[in-house]
Amino acid sequence: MTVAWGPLLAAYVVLVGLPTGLTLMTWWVGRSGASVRLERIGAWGALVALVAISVLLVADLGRPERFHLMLVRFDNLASPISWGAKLIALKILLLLLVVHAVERRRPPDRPLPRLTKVVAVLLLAVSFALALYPAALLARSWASPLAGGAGVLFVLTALLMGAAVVVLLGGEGRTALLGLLAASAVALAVEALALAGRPGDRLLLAELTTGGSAPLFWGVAVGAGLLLPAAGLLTLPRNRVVTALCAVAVLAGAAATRYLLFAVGS
Amino acid sequence: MARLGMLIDLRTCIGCHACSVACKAEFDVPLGNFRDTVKYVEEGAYPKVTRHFIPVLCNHCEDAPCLSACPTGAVVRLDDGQVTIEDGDCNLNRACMAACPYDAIYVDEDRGAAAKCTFCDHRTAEGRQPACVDACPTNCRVFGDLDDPESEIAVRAAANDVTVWKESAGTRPKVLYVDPKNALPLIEEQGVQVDTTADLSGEPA
Amino acid sequence: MNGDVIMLMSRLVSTEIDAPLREALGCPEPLEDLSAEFCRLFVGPRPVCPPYASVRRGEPMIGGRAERRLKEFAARHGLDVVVPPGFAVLALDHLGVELALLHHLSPGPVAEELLDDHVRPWALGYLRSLEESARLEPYASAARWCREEIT
Amino acid sequence: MSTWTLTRRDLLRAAAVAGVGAAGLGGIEVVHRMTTEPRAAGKTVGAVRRVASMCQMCTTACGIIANVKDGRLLTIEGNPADPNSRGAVCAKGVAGPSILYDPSRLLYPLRRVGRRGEGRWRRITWDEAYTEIADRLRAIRESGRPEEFAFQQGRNRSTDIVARFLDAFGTPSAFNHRALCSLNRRAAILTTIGDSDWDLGDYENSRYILNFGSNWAEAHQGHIPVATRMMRARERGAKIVTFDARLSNTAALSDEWYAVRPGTDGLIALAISNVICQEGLWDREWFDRWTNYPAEKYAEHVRAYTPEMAQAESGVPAEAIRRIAREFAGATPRCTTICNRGSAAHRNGFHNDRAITVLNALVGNMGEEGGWCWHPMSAWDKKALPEPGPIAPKPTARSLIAEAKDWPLANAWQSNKMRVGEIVYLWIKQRRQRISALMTYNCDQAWAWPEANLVREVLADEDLVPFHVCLDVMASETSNLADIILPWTTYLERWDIDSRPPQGLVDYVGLRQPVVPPLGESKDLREIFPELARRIGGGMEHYFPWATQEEYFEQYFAPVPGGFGHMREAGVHVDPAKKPNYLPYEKELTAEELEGTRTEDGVIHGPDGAIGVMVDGTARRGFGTPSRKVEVHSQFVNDRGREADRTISPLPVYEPIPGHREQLAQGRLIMISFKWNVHNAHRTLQSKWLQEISHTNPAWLNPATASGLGLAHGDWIEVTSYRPIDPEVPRGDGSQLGSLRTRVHLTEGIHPQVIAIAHNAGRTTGGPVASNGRDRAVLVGHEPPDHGRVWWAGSLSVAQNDILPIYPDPVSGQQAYHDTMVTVRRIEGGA
Repeated sequence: MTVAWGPLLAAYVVLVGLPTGLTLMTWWVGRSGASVRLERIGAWGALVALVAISVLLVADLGRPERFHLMLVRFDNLASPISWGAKLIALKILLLLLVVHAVERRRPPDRPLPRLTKVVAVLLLAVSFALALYPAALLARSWASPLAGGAGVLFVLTALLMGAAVVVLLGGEGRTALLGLLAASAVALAVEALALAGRPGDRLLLAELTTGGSAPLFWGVAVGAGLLLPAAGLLTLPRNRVVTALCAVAVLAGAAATRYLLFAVGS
Repeated sequence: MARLGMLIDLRTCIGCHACSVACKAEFDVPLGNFRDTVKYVEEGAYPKVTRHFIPVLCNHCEDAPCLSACPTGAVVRLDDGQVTIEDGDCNLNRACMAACPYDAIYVDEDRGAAAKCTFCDHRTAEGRQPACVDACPTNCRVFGDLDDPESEIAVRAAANDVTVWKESAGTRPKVLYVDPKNALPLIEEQGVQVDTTADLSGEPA
Repeated sequence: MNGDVIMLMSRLVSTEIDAPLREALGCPEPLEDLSAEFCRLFVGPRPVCPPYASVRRGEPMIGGRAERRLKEFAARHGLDVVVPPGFAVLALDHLGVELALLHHLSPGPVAEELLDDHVRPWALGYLRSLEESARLEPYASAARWCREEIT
Repeated sequence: MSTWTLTRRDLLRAAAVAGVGAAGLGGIEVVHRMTTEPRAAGKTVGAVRRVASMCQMCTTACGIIANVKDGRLLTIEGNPADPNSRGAVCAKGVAGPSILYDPSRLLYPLRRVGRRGEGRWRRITWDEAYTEIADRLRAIRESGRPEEFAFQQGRNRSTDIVARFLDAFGTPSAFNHRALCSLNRRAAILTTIGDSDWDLGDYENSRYILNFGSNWAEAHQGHIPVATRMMRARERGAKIVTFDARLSNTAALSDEWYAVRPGTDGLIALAISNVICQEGLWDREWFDRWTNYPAEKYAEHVRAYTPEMAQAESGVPAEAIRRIAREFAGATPRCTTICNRGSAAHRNGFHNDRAITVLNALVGNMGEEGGWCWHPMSAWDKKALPEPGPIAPKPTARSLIAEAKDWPLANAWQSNKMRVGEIVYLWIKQRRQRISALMTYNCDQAWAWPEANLVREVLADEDLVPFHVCLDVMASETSNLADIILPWTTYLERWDIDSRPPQGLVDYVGLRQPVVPPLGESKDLREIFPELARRIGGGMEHYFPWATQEEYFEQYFAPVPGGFGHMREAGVHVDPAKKPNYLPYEKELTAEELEGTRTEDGVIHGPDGAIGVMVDGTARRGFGTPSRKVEVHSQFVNDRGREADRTISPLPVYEPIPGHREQLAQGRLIMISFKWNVHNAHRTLQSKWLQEISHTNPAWLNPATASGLGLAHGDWIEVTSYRPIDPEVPRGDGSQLGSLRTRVHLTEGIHPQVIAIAHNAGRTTGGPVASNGRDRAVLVGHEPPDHGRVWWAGSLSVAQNDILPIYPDPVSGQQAYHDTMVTVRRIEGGA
């Protein structure tokens, strides 16, 4: 069977977790007194990442000059990409508003005007939808059998990536990171059990745990991505270098998990 | 408004490829891309061994994954149920190819759009049979309206127990097979396209 | 665009060099060798550089998609081509035909359309390989000059 | 490389000449024109002209309808009016456009420049070609030794014009490829029933079909007409049993397939006959009445061939042989055998097919509906449609090679010159007959003949073959070794009157007509030979009075109702009054037929030969044999054998192939050849659509055999072949012949002592499609990976014929293609 979506789409599925997670985590961390710097970097970071990813998606099209068709056409609302493209465009628009508001704010630390509050809420909703989007997208592709039911994992890995970046930016995300790590571990275990249940999927589980993808799964996704950072953050909470390293490990782990959800089974 | 379908009787298919070449000739389908192919699969151990011939093509499913996956509405269903692609609306995001369990859709570089079997709507519009049905020497391919009880396809479908390819995909395909030797499960993992990397190389290592 | 160079190249890829042209070129090679080189490059039995867009684009069929597109172009602009008898030209996507059309149309926007849509995509690569493969003059140099003209 | 290079000044001066003279110098002109037309989705839409004609992608020549629009062939369909194919067509048939418009076709006359085989050519005009060829041939004709002009044909569907030219010239040296194809089968059937050399089983109405090695689903001269009738029989519950060394598509389609050791088909048939005789399942009354050998004596003759012996030799279980014998006999008269090269292309193949044919007599199904039938005409009714005169007399000169005296049955039948093709170039090399000029027509002997390297050696020798003209559609190994190459039209661009042995048992006549004008400067023999005859003169032109081909066919088809016009419209004509040729032998002779005849021990002799036989007191037509009965015992072949001091058994016998049992014991394997359904020899490799489906020919090996040789799937192997160990065969000394390198394809569907290699492969010329990209010529430079490119470039494709020894069956000269003993050994990486 010919594989329709190649490396560019794999990169999309992995990287889209960043802007989604960044928006959600900067909001979460910012709830109790946001540091202006974090809010600004969060908005800019998400915007730049999302635009880069959109360029990547348009490049993947055989007819890039016709990318607008996915935005202006509403004939097939059953198509995940039709929604996905529109959500990405909407989020970019919202981020532009937020960034505009953040930049024009004098003096820099004054709370944002009420209108931006509405935009922020919308932004959260769209980001959460985009966190689930890869699952919906890949549910329609026979080449990614694992991805269809792994909405939770896509959300969690997105949040992990967001939290990791927040921590790297000096934000106070340590507790959130630990919580997310625990949640991810549980989610992974649940997913593995679910796979073991269904006869057809036992092959996929074997591929994941003992087959070709085992080193990536055990080594990076679980080891480096979950256990190592959890241990690091628990034992040496104060040490800045260790925290940063753990954040990077979390990023790598989340990326690996998302790639495995995309690639295994094709 | 008919519900067009095809019936392929594997008892009298001699695997001669007339259908796949007639389709190539009718649409000048580029090399490496296929709308209809004949799958050869051997089964059994010496000396009790046989080879099955299974012509495969797009099934024009009633619950078409390609149609529901296409974000630009390029994949459309014609009045008589044929699933076709409008070149002008396709930006080659290949969602249809990812969604199709039968691997029946390919990228036509020439037209810069996805392409697939159209049940030869340009021929049936003139009251003719699809090219593959016309070319089949043993008439093991029958095309017609599944809802018309008098049509040859309906009569033959009723007279034999028919099955479909990859029933588990749940797309309600409209290509029916008479498959007494139960050969279809053997090509569960295959698709319409040909694996162009399968040949042994002739260049010295 | 030097029309004469284009016409000469069109002539060189369409039929053998005959005595008057050899005289004009001042080429010392014997006529038979020139004819053998023409045959080796463009005709057969196994042409080294068949001068057809469809063959060059790997689509092994005379009068394939490349020729259909060129026919539509010619029809759109109300043009037709008369190939003298004895010329080794089988289909419209022959380089000799495309250069003759170019010569007829240039200068002008239609010539640019012909160049961009029908000639440059394959002819530049083709003329480079012709230059590499030709063993006798004037084929190699003519290919180089012609390539410069249409780049 | 010369030192002179074109300077800009030279260029401008010449360009001026070319420019100024664009019109005068004959440059391409651009003119204005008004018509435009839209482009539709699929092709065959709107104003399409439908032209009826006949295919020739293989020898079955099914009726086709070509869809043509604005002078361009779009697609091909079957012609329902053709009584043989009945509207059916196969993959090769519909692939016509890819052959017609193949860019690697020869389209201009070429003359070699420099040494023969050097590969340097230049274009010449047809006039130059005609002149040079006519001068050469005239000199030969006037030398009084016309036989020195030899004509080598491959597939020839224009037998009328070829015979007319060669007879007018006076040369008997017309070499065909019959011995490479079906000589043994034809000789066996002529020996047994005399009326025809081709059996046409009534498969559609049969209930039990016994197939000895024929592969009608993929090959066989009856291909689609037989395959469609077999499938109709299946729909009516018929059982098909196949004996074949390999799981061919036909074997896979059959209800039962038995893997047999090559060459043992005849023994199986004799064993089945033995069971039928012992268990009294025979139609003894019919056998005693209609054959020239008593049933009891034949039962005695076959007693030695027990099912156990057959099992030991062939591998088919004795029990299965007994069951099949009972089933076959039980289904009579609606049962028949079918066989072809699988049983005949062997040493002793003549007796194999004799045993198979007599098996039908044993159960009395000959001529019955659903039984083993035939038709006296192998083409159209030549009495109703005589060839337009004047007809040239048969040559009086003799050709040693054509008569091939060493093989008694090769030319034993007057009307049926079988000839022995595979020894032609060996005998030329041995200077047994002098050849001054050779014309090759639609044949690539330098690639397709056994020991093709020897053919290449002879053709390259300008002393052995001083002048060689090659008329063909494609460049080939043979055209590489020609002095003049003439571009031949494809079957879609020329005229023929043609038809095949009628599967429906009613003869018909068909017309092949150009569906598009000939491409480039290609021409057909029907234009070339009259022109050559006029230029050679000396009375030859007298036999070519017609100005155009249409005029010739107008006259030829005059007797057909509606004449040439009807033929151009319908493409085929069947005389509605004619009945299928069932039970022709039972026809009672009328009083006038018996007028002035004399009867001599049963046989009724008329003025020009025997016309009937007395059976149980009534005069009936009987069979076309000397005894007017089915010749189970043939004194005729025994006599022919004695004339060439060879003993040919009058009764079908089984003789093990010399040297096989010993060499198999040493672990050697039998190499056989086979054909894919989408190919016909190596001509169709030019078609991009057919080559895309089948483009590689790894060697088939049984997994058990492979593991015994330490081989895994894909391993590189060296296959070394040996000449036959057979005193009755030229150079039958068992010496090593040659070897080839290929790779292993494991399959359960092959006999453990057999290695099978498809012969539709191994070309290094003919463009990138045919040569899997090895013909680098056209793939110069690195253009972008365009669509439609040859994605299978580089895949394995090996020529087999160089290591096939010349092995004429001592009795008939049939080339034993499937008896080659080889050793197989693993090699590293195929370097």
